[in-house]
Amino acid sequence: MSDFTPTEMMTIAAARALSNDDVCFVGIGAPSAACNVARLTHAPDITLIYESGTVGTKPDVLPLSIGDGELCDTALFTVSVPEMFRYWLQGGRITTGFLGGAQIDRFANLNTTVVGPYDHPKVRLPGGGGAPEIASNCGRIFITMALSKRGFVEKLPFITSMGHGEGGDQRERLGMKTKGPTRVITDLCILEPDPETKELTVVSIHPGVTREQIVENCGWAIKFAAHVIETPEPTELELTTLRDINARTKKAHQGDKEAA
Amino acid sequence: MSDFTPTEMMTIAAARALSNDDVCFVGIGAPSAACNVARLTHAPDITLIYESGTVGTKPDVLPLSIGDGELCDTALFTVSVPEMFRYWLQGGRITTGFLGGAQIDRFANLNTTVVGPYDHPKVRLPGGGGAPEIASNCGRIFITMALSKRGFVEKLPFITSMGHGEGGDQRERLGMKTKGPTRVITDLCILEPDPETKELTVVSIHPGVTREQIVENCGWAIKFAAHVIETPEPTELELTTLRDINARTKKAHQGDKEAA
Amino acid sequence: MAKIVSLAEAVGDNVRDGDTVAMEGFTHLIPYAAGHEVIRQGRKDLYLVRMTPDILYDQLIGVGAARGMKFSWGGNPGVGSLHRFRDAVENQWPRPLEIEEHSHAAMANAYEAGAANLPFATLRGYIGADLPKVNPNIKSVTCPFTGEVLAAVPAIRPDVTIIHAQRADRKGNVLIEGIVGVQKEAVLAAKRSIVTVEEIVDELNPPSPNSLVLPGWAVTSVAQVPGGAFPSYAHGYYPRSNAFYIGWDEIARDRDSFTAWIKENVLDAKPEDFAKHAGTKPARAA
Amino acid sequence: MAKIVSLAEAVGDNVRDGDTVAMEGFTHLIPYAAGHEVIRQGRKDLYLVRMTPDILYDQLIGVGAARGMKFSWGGNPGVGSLHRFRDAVENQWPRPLEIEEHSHAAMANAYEAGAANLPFATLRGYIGADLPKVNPNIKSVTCPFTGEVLAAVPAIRPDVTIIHAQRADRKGNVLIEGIVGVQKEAVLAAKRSIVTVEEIVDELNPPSPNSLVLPGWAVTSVAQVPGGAFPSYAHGYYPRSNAFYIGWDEIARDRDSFTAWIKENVLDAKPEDFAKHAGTKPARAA
Repeated sequence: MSDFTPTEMMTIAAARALSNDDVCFVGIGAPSAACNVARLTHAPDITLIYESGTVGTKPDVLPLSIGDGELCDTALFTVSVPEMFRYWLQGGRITTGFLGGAQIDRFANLNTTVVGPYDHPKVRLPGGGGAPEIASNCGRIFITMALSKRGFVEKLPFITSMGHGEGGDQRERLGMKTKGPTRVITDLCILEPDPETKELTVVSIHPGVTREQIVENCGWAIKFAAHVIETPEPTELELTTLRDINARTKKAHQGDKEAA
Repeated sequence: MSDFTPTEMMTIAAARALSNDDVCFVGIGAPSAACNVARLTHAPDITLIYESGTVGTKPDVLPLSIGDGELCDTALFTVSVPEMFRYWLQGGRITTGFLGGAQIDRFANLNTTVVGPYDHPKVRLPGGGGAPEIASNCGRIFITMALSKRGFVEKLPFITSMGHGEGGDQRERLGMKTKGPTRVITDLCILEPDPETKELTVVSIHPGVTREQIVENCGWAIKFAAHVIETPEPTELELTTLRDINARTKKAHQGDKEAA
Repeated sequence: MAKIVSLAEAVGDNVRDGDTVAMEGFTHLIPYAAGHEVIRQGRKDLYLVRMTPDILYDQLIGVGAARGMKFSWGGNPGVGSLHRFRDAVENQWPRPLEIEEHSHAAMANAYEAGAANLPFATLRGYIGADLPKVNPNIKSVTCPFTGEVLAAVPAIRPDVTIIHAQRADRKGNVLIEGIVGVQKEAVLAAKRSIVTVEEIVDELNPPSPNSLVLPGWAVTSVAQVPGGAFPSYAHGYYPRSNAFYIGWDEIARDRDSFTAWIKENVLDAKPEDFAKHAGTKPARAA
Repeated sequence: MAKIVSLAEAVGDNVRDGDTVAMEGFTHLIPYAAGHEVIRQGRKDLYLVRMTPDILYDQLIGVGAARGMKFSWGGNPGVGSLHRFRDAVENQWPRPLEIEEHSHAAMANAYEAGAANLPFATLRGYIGADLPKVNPNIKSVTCPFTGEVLAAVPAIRPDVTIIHAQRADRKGNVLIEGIVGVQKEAVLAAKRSIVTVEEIVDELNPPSPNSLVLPGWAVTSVAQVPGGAFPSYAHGYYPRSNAFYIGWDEIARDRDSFTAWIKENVLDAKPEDFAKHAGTKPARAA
């Protein structure tokens, strides 16, 4: 299938990295789409958890919020939010957490808090939510974000959640036993931290994308791994599954227009 | 009704001290009987809680253990044991806790742990269970124990749960805001702590009991309040209610004799 | 024992100017009707607490009812910014808003500690994050056994907590089902509490002995307000109006359109107006 | 993902000599059949953990399988002493037993901390009590906000936790109902876990979205053992045999009668023998 959008490629590339054995802490948006595409294609037994407390959920349409009724209706069970953060996230039961943000730096630290100074922000963003502890307590972190100069920046004004900090073994030095961000999936390419320095490095380029496009859309001088592959293009099954769930979702969310 | 046993008098005297507004942390044995007699007579809306997690329970027969099925079957709801001790007991939601023990001293401290040295006990008793935190976290404590020289002792070998410590304002000095033991109901009389010294003092004597009997059955030189009243004898309703529930209970607990 | 009263009485009896108020509900069962009553009664200088201040707190902030807010995620879920919240923080309109910002884990633990009558909560949190640099209420404790250093935050103890639930019986015992969030903890952590419910029934009939029930003696006031969680939802009664959440973005973006919306839908409205939302969709089996 | 196996396999795979083992169940759902299998397989030097070591731990102690025990109440509920436990502590028969004694509140909090992956638990506890004088694992922490001093105990992290539950589905998802005790916490706090169940079903069908479910991926082994909680009980399946508890007092009082009982009812018996108890009483409606 050669007819697909960059966002579709991003979502499908994220979905592929998941397996039946994963227990995923899912965020709203691209992560939710990716996790459910994985569930509906190659990983039917994957466990999806949303921070609202729903465990083992199998939504037919993607939730708009982290606590849509659909998530509870299709869950194996639903726990309180304190229990979710204490027993399941902090308890070390999550294999893979998804994060995104307004801004990311080369060590996969994220900002979703403010642009400008914290006390007098130019733009007040929603804030961290679950991110600080998702970042430290999940076995590994996947990040999905469209590549852009505004989003991929040289220096963050605020670190909402830590990725690899200042790089190298900083996570270990802070006592963390989890891997942190192991993959950043963008609409143009896939980045992985360099094994030594932990700097994000291009390892796979999506079909039809050039190295120049990637360099131009990144706010720092982005590096390419020694061996860069081309991301396999979406299969028909992947694309159909994603488009179907997106269509169902759009219909469901706009179906109650009388409301506002 | 003049035909009643000392234990019946003790249980009924304890029941009378409870009201519809009480939220009771009930122990097995006499407290359980007392609380349920109160519920079945003058305090139908009393809330009974057992440490197994059952809240608002209305057992038809008294439980043998703190977690008999009857308690859950008749409860408004049942929570986990951590929640019971965290939100409900430590949370300060219990107005009245019941305790008993193998031994008590004049300041209503209790021992249910050991007779003899802790490391080489002469008698190893079951231990404290919920008592240490029931004693400090309930609004007030009622104690039911038969009066005897072996049980009411000059000095405890081990303080399992603190009553009034060494007397006076020791509870306040330790930071406790709860009242501690406000009443000790025995089979011969009712004791209350002296307002100043907190030493247990006889305030009510059960019908037909003499002061000499009380003195002879207490291991310390027991004091009598300036005004001592006679405990009103059990009414027919109280006695019938207690005997009925005891009869139902005996029948239920021995009904599965095939077992052992 | 909970008093069963009208919503106006419940708010009048329990919410005072200057109070620390938690209105909780994690996406589900958000107490919109009660929040609107707080606005209608003109309460001011409130210190708002909520993990996810969404549209309801955007409204309270926009009318100037709040002096401050403690929170962990302040957005319109799946849609974008809370424009009234941003206007208050970025431009101090209609008044400055003192904020205390935490992570979800810290807020959830802080409510839990409040319910458990502990002065603080301990968590493995905030490692490498910048929030502790700007929030002096994020400190640390050291494990007396292992020497590990963990994050600590103060317990949340609101003056009053307001939640919405599916149903109550006539003694004020409350059943909550589905995504239960931090509501139980928020009620037990508070000095006073208001629970609005879809219906008041003769028998509570929880489906399981382990269902989440708040006993009437742990709740201050109960008021029946069908549809009272709209545009949030009540599991088993009516779904979330995602369209309203999407539509709010446009309404709240502009001060004038926001103010007009509040006049029409809050100030000139009454609790009974929520009832139409309770009936707009067939109840989903619980 | 939980493996569904025989009880002998479950114990063989998960319980090792010297392990710290928690068999939990607060009066309800005590895993007797699994405990007997541990005795039959001859495990030794176990460090037993349990809030209320009742008859099951009396049996494990009496056969000499335990080197130590952490507990908060060691009696036969409503009946009296555990004679084998007393014989071990008072007379070191059949071997000395190292004990670490806590209150219920401390044990419950310690399991909770274990499930939450914290190294210690904080509680308002032990004020004026003597246990902290004899148990070095009771320490204190100071609130970094208020300066209050609170009790602290180490988290419980068993090598293996064993519980009994009503039912599991074929993926090993487990439903627990009624008096749920500390079982969830004990399983989540442990490295490995065994759950015995009354039945394995195609669809778990929890009665409420908020029912207590342990997902198969959080459990190591599941084994079907109908009646496996006898003489304890399984809510909805069969009642507690209070008569057995009363009768145990006489059996356990004497070393010889105890040993004879163990030979006949444990060593010469098998897990299937519990099935007769599952059927002795009609199931009570859940």
